[in-house]
Amino acid sequence: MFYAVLGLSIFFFVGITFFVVYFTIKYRHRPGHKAQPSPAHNDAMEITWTVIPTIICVFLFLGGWKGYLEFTSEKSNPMVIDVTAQKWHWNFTYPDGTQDGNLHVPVGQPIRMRMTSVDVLHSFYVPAFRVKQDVVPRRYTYVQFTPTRPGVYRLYCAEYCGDDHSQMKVKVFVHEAGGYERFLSEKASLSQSMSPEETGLYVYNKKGCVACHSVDGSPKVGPSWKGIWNEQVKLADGTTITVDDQYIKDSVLEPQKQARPGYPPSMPSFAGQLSEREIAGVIAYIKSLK
Amino acid sequence: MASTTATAEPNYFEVSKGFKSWALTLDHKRIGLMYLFGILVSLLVGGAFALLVRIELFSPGETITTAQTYNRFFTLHGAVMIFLVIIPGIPAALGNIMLPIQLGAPDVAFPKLNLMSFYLWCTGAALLVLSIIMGSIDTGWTFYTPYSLDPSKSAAIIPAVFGVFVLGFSSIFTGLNFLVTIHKFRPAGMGWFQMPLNLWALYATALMQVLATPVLGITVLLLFVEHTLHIGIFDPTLGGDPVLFQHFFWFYSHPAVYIMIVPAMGVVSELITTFSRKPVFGYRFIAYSSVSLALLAFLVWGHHMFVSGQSALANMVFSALTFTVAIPSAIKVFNWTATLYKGDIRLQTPMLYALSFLILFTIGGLTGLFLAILATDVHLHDTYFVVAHFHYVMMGSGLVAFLGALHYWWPKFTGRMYPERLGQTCAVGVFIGFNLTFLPQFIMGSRGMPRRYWDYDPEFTLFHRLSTIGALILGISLFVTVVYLFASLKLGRKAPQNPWGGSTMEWQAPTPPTLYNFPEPPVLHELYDYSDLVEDGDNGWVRKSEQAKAKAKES
Amino acid sequence: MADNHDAHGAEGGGGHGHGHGSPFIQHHYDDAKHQFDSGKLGIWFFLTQEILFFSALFVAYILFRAHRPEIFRYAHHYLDVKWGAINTGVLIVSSLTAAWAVRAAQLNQRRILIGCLATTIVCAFGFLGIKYIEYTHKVHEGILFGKKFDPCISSGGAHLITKKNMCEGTKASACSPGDIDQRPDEPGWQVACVAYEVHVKYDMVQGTEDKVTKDPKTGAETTTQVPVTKEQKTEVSRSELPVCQMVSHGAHGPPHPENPPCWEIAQNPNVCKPDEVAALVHYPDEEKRGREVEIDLQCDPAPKATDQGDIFASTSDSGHRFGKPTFVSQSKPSKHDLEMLEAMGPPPEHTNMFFSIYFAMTGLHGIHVLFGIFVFIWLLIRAIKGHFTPEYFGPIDYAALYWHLVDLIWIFLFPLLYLIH
Amino acid sequence: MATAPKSHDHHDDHHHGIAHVASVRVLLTTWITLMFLTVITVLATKVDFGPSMNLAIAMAIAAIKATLVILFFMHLFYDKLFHSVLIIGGLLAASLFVGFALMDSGQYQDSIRWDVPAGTP
Repeated sequence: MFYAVLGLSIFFFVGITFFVVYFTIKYRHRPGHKAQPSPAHNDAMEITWTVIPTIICVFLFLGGWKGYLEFTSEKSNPMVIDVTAQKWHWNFTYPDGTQDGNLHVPVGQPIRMRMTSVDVLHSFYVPAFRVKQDVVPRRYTYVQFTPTRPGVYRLYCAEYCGDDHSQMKVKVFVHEAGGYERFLSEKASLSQSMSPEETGLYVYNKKGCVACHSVDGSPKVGPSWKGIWNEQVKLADGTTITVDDQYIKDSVLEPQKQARPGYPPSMPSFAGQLSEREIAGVIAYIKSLK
Repeated sequence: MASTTATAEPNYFEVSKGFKSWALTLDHKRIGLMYLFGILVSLLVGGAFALLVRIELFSPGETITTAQTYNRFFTLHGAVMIFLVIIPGIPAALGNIMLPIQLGAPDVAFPKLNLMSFYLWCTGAALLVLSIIMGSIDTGWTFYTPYSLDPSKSAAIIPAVFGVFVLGFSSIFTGLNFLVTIHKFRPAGMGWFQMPLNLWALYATALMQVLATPVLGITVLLLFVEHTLHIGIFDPTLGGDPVLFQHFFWFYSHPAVYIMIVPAMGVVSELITTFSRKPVFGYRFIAYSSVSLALLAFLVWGHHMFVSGQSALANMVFSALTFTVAIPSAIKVFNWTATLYKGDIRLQTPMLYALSFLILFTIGGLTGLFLAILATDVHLHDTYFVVAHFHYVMMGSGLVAFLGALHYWWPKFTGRMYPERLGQTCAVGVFIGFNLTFLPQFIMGSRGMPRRYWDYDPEFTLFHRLSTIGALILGISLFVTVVYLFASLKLGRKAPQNPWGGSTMEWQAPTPPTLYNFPEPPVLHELYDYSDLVEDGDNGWVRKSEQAKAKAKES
Repeated sequence: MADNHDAHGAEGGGGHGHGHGSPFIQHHYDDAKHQFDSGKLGIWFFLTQEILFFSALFVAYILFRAHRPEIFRYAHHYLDVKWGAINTGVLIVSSLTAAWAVRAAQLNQRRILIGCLATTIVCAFGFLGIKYIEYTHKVHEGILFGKKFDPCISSGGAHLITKKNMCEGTKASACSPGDIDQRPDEPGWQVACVAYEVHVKYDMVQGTEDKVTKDPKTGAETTTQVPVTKEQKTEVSRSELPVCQMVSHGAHGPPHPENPPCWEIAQNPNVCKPDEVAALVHYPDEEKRGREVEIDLQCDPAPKATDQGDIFASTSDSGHRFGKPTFVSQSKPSKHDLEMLEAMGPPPEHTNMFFSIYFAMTGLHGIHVLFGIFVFIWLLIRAIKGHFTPEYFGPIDYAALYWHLVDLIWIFLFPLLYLIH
Repeated sequence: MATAPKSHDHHDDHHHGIAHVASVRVLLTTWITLMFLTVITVLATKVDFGPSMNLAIAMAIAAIKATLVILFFMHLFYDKLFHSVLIIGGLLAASLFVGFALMDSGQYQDSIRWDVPAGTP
């Protein structure tokens, strides 16, 4: 069905090109100085070219509306994936509770994304699926599609959301039959087998920490993680605190409470998005970054 | 009247001198000139931001700046270009100078209000500069909530939104002034349908300014209050509705697009008829379509919100209504084309711009259809396709028409000719540069390159590079244009009274006009009748009948 | 040049001329009528603009009222119809005098003109005066817009825990709506802190509460000090860090996650008497949370808190279990208020939106009134100087038209805001 | 009083100079009606006609009052037709605004999550 829409687009693109070329020739075909008497206005002609575009427009609208209905109307028996968007990463929760930063879907299965945002507007955009829908805080918006071809596609955020708007892109994996189940079980075993540091690194990359925190000592939107363990850091309110388990946990859950000066207070809370195990992993990972 | 170059009365430059005589002037031409100066400076500033944006996008990843700075660049580019350049461009600057003269009137209806509008514009511009100093906004010119509610950005956003509020009122008062002037200052004998099409367009524009801009005013005022008092109407954490902000914003900002394009259509109508030496084809249809565009502008704002979380019902209604806009636009394009038919087309600089306008507007308009079609818009929304589309309409059409009009009337209000050959070269440069910049963006957009991206996937590199090169050509052409225009004030050849053979009333005024424009009341000729006008060497165009009369007098 | 046709030159004198006689007919107009008609058209366009300017607020009003009627039904109790009605009357009187002033100017009745203009100004000041009374009243009660909405005495929806002689009247704290909302399952949760006024902080509400729901624990009690953030300090402007003690029976583990982060300490001596303080606990969702909260409150004061004084707590919908509620505002609620509060029950969530809209609408209208006052004072001065003649009375007419529009908007605001049934 | 050079008679009301002059009787009658309606509207809220009916009554009275002010205080009854067109046009534009926004937001209300605190995924 996306290809039908694409066909529509191509058809009109050809139409437009034709018009443009036609007009161009028309404009250019009498340069120089050619004085000629000319007809005045012609009502019949003008009415014609009022009516014809009107008719074309009606058809265009109907076509577009039909296409739109096609992919907004509810599919039978969809797989519902919960999506949480925040600055600047995506979190997908699959029906069995598994969470991942990339989108994994089985081919041929109608998907319904139930989306919401933690902070500002984002927009779920997979160009290959021809779908886009803004993600609004405190509200659910939905998007539906049925992946038809296995492969890896791009998922963008299409609604401007701040500094790392352009980095808020992840991958969509359309799995062949059985691939999706394999992903779920691998994911489950992976999280069991990872050491705390590995878990931390995994969280760092997949939950968007990487967007604001470096691990090489250079400051980004937020302070770098390198070498802060057990250091004394100054807080925005002037007090000093030691970076320990508690401080890191607090910073993940309530980032603004003990914010560091010189960094914008833009970090969202990760409460509810990270398990205890994952937080412990982050702490362990930071510890390892000496 | 007629050969009035030798009038005893001093022209409006000579009437008085000194800073105060300009700062406190009530003369519409001086106010218009001051606007023009401000707008050209803003144009260069906004253009510089655009070039910085394009240069950053020359390669994927970090090219010259960080993402944060990049976000500020494109926001400032948008805000400066829209609020300081294109919206006041044709109406406030050129409209101010030419509207009363085209009407044969001594001034606009409320000269003091006019001056106040100008100072409001200055204040707004100053506030935007202040916001740059205070850290600069990075919200995009649309100020979407809740992103723009971030309290850590208040320092920059507060002056910016207040600046926009003030600019809005500048625009409202200008529009109000023009409406009353057109209503009350038409000379005896000039009915509504004897008005030049430019005036129709300005009338339609002013109508939109008066009806739509207040909503922008209240919207940014609410944003201002959100920042100072946190009242929460748009703040989802307090129970507000962020999508409502978009309704508020686009209720203004869609008409704003027409505030930019309709006056452009007006001047293009004038240019095409003058330089094809033919009356406009289907005058009434063009006039009606200007006004109907103004009215339809209020019905279609929702098409900016097809994927914003707006409901399916609203999407359908707005999509359907959006197509109605295509019809008057199409009428105009057809009528202009028909005007060219069998004309005697002179490709002087203003006409080159007018023809560029026709092509660019056609592309801009037709690609607009894609965005009106719901099914395709969902894919194309917020991609480079949209960016290219609105640049074709706003810049490709709006700004190009502004440049055409500027060249067309420049001799009239400055008394000097600009260098014609250079002008033509720059016009072609603008056209090529523009297309090179934005045609690749259509392709990128349809392949899914989202807008406002600091970084992009490598597959788009080629298109981005083409686009950047195009932008540089465009930038250089515009810069040269501004430079030679200013230079011509000193170096240019003295302009004759009617250098292009225009038939409308402004060409009867002395060059440059006197304080109240016309030392003697102008004669009302039949609109767009070129049969009487003949070329007379360096004296420009003169009317045969008057030449004969003058000769008879002599003998 | 330009300056010559500036009408308001130094020669202000009474130009009782005819035809072109008035010095205020500007050069570029054909005659007085031309000028008057142009101005009139201008002001009508301006009024049209004003309608659109206000329309956005009406849109917001209609939308929120249509979708959240319970907020409006609830919140209008806070507004006093009496003041609204008086203000309507005042504005109508001023509208009459403004219209009469036009007539007087047209007929060259200078004395009546001056009288009418003066009356209009007085009425306008009266209007603003009454608005001032209303606003200050609301400020005192904490009935403000957005996040500042937190009624102190009008606690129909708030449980009041009043304490006497506690903290010598300087320490204050309260729990924001989120707290209780978030901890319905925890047993023995208690509030033993004092509050004058509650501010719900933006960023706190935004993203920091949810974790509490995630790990409900059971176990020992803990007492913690709630730190005050920088922003709070500027608001509170007090020297010492307020000690707020929140005692949580049955909570253990590291203190932080168990403590609701949404604490705000504020001091407002205007609101509460020094020796009487109250803690407010809102429960936005009565059905689900209400009972638990009551149970919580039945618990004894936490040991660490008791040494500071007795706790009297009251829940307005379940009777006075712990003694009488002590209302601690300077502007004591009347009997009517109390009855009303009893009847009202808890405020629906986002009741603040009503007040956001209320303050936005009346505030914008108030600014218009203020602007009108300046214009009328300017007219009054000119009228005293005798500038106006039957040929030149345009400014009065335009100002009157503007004033009528301001009146018109109030005519709609009054029933929309005050007369909600 | 000075007589202006031009006078147009198009009403039985006296019409001096360059614009219509409102008679004292009209002004006072309008004013008294307005005051009366204000009292009525306050009293009407004390009676319970059902919430939507009460709103309708209040708005109807407000509309009547507004019309009175526009027609007589603002002279629109005697004034140029175009001014009426303007004010009606403004109201139409505003109602379009209200209408579309209401139509849209009415559709998506059920997807708004009032019950959860912000910041919760």
